[in-house]
Amino acid sequence: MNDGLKKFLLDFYNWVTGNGARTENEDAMTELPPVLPFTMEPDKIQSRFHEKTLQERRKDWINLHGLSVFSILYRSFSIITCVVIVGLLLITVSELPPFGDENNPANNEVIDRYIKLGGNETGAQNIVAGMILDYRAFDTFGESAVLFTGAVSVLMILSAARRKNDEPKNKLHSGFNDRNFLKRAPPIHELKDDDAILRGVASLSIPAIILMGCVVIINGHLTPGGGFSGGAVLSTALILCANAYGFKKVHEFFNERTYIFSSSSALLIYALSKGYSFFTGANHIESGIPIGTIGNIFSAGLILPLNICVGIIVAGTLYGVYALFSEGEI
Amino acid sequence: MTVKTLAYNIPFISIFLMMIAAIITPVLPKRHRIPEKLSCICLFIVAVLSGYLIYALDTANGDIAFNFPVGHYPAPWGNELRAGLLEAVLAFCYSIAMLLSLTGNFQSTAEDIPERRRSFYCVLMNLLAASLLALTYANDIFTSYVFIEINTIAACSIVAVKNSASTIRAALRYLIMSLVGSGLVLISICLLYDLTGHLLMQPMHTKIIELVKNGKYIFPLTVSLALITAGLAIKSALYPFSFWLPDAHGSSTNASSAVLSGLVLKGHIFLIIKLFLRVFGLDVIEALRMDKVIFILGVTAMIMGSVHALKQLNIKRMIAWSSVAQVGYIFLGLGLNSVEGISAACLHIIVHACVKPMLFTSAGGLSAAADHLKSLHDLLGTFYINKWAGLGFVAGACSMMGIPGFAGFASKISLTMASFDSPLIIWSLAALALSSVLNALYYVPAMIAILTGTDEKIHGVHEKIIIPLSFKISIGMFIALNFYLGLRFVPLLRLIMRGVNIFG
Amino acid sequence: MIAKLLINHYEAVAVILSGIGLANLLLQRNLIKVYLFLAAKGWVSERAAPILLKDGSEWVMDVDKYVNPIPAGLVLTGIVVSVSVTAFALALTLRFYEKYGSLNIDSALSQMTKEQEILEAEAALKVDIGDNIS
Amino acid sequence: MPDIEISNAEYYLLMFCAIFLSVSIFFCLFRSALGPRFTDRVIAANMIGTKIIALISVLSLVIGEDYLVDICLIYAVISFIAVVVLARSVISNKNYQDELKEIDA
Repeated sequence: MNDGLKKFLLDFYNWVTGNGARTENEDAMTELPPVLPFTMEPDKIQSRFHEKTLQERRKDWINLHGLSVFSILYRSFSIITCVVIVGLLLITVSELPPFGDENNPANNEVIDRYIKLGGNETGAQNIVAGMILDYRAFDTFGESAVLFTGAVSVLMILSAARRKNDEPKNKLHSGFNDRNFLKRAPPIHELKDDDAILRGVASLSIPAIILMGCVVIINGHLTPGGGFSGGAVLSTALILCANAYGFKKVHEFFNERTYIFSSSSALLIYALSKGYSFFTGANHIESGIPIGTIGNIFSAGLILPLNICVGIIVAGTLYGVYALFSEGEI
Repeated sequence: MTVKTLAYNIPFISIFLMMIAAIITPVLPKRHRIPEKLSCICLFIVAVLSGYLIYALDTANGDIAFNFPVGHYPAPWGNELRAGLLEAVLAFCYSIAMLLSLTGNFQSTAEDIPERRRSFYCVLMNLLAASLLALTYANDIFTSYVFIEINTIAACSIVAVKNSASTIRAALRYLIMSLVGSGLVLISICLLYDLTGHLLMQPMHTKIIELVKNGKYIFPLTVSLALITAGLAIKSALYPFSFWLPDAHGSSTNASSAVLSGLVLKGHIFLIIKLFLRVFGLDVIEALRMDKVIFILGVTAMIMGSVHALKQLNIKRMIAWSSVAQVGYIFLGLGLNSVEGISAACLHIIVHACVKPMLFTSAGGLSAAADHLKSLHDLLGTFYINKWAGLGFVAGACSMMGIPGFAGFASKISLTMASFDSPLIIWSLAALALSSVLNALYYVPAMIAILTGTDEKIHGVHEKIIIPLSFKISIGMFIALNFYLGLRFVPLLRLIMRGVNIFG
Repeated sequence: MIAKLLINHYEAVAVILSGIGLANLLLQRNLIKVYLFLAAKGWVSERAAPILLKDGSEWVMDVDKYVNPIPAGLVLTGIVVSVSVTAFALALTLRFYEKYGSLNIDSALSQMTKEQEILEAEAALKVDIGDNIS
Repeated sequence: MPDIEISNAEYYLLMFCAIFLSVSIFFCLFRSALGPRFTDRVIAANMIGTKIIALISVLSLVIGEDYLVDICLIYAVISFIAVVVLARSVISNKNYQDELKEIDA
């Protein structure tokens, strides 16, 4: 059935049930619209004048009070659940091993090795970096994949949505779902006023921020920080740039294509290099990746390049999410 | 090393292959449906590899399972994967079912999802497959958590991909419920780490046994077990927590419904099994009385899921509620707390993972034949329009009812056999019987509805719809799998039992 | 018990905060507020494992000098996970708002029932017309 | 980092500063929650950021760890950008409302 016919039928139905567009001189209309034989069967009309059956009363009652009763029940139920869970957890916490005690079960041989041999085995001065990117690197790989999944989902849900021709055409009901209630504010880059103070501050601070981000990323294996934190700092530089100069400016060097390409290739490099390391490790093959001396920039084997890859992914993703939310596209 | 080198590396390779496929999909060209083909090829490779792994483990001397250290460091320090017969069988089944549900819904995916989104959709499907495989093989509780999160986000977004109001709402509800679930899982993982000082499963197990023997920290252990089970139960739609499921599975596109209902729920259930067998051990579970709770919830789910399904007129929602009932069967098997019970539960996981995607795929085919209407009233006589879909639906319905010769019979009979050794025999037999009757009560009318048609439908006075070859192949494979599982389930059950015995 | 709670006061506070987060998740009808508390919860529940990281710059490899690094790694993972989940949830909410014109699930629920009625009515109309024409 | 020895008196002074800052952060929080105008909220949020930076610096002196100063820098950047973004979005919304009014009028 084509769209025109569907619309006609819908209008027709609305007109019949009285929900359609009103005519201007409605009060003057005395004649009732004819009751069409196929929309209201005669016995159904008669049944309206009968006393309501129990089922009908139940339905009416639910229509009237259902939502409020449901919400009261739901509220009380969830309060009870939360109180019970918190109580249980409080009792649990009081029975846990005491905080900060040296004899806790958590202080065992695992931590011993991480701390005693971590420096020599991974070459990283920062034990946490050594742990997350070498000992337990598979978790961290999964974590980057979570970020990637989130970015892809947000991109899928938001970016393609504004295009009209994306809606499926052959669906019967798609016309109903397209109600666009939201009146969006215009995108920020369309602002007319041009903010001199902000631009001045931005032109001074963006290089500093980028430098800071790079330092945090590159020193990830030496000092606290690393790919995730440094990437977040880099993304703030991008966001500031977008706010001061408009999204169009950022678009010139960073758009959806570059974003997808850079994060995919960074993640691919990450996956391949880590995959090589996993593979050689599990099969007891010498991997041949030098560890270097602790404390140098070029040390700790794969941790430095992995941190750089993670930094690229995080910077792109966080900026991308911001741009998607404020602009609808990267 | 008793296994050959290739087999030894298979768990890692299969997870990694799906990951890399997901990573490179966004940069691939979108035309000619290259992303989807890539997914299918990768899934096929994973299936072949898993088949080889089953063969290698089956023919190796003795019952073996091996640990695969991910990285250079051995067990308590680095991450680990662990593969045995059970994991290999499940991985094989997941990849086959996912491959078939992707190929079977090739056309409906193209109709529902615009081209721009389809490449992202494939990324999410690949990530979903990778996370399922990782949940199957992971031997580390925190790795499992990370992959649960990947699974959650990917699952919610493949619900929302259709971009209609109802799917968005369903995805939101699904997201909120599964976030509650993963919050509980996370709290419980923190507690467990605090109590044992390990994140890997086997060292954790020894520590827990020690704690229980000494009578220390019993209450925190119980609470963390309860929380992690509750969290995973929410995610796997055990009955009282399953109200998000019909919306999410009923309104999304067919491929998503098939994968979500058939596989994603199973990933979390398998994690519960792993937790029970490997982390806590059956004795501890029995001592903490968790098995009874699981049993009662399972029985409730079996009955209430069917009762809800009886009320549905929308065919996809009906099948979705039937999933709730089938999840109940799995938890019933778990609640028997014996090797036989858990083997039967695993068999049911496999059976359901093969049958439910078939039901969703054929329901999609049938509703496409009825001009995309989904109410049973509109599906009258659609069997004669799309015979392949009709056959698939009939086979799936027969299987769900447990008619001998079909796949569902296999798991039902093995659940029955398993419950003979249990003290709960009367309850479990009664529940099985009642649930089978209820299943029949809603699947038979649906079958009758699609088989009774008006004359013009039977004699072909309707517009011909072209059934794509991929749909035929997929349904044919599904039906063949169905019969294979129904007729030759004994060797499979034996294989699973061997797997469960060496699982801990 | 109170004394024990005081010893573990970090965990106790974390648990109470996560309880508040959970309550808000279940109670709030306004989706945005739900997510705010959710993000807090994800972060706080990680804190249930004690951390106070000290990465000394000397090469002393002595257990006493450092605090357990594993929880730090877990927190990092937890933060990244909660960031991506929150972003995804917000994206869904945005679409939800575009479809329903409200952030409130309740009013969206009534909206939904109306919509369903329209759909059903339309379907019935279609069937009726089809019967009549044939 | 060369360990800075702090005397007892300095320690108490720093702790007093920390407590004072925390209390005043609470007041700012109230203002940012109650604030009738948007500018009140933004300024309060900005002040919270500034005070937290001061708090972290005090903490870094008390604990004797220099990496906390790096965190200060990053925090400063983030709070600055947060305020800029908030202000921008409000301005664009206001312009939009004005346009709507013009169209209506």
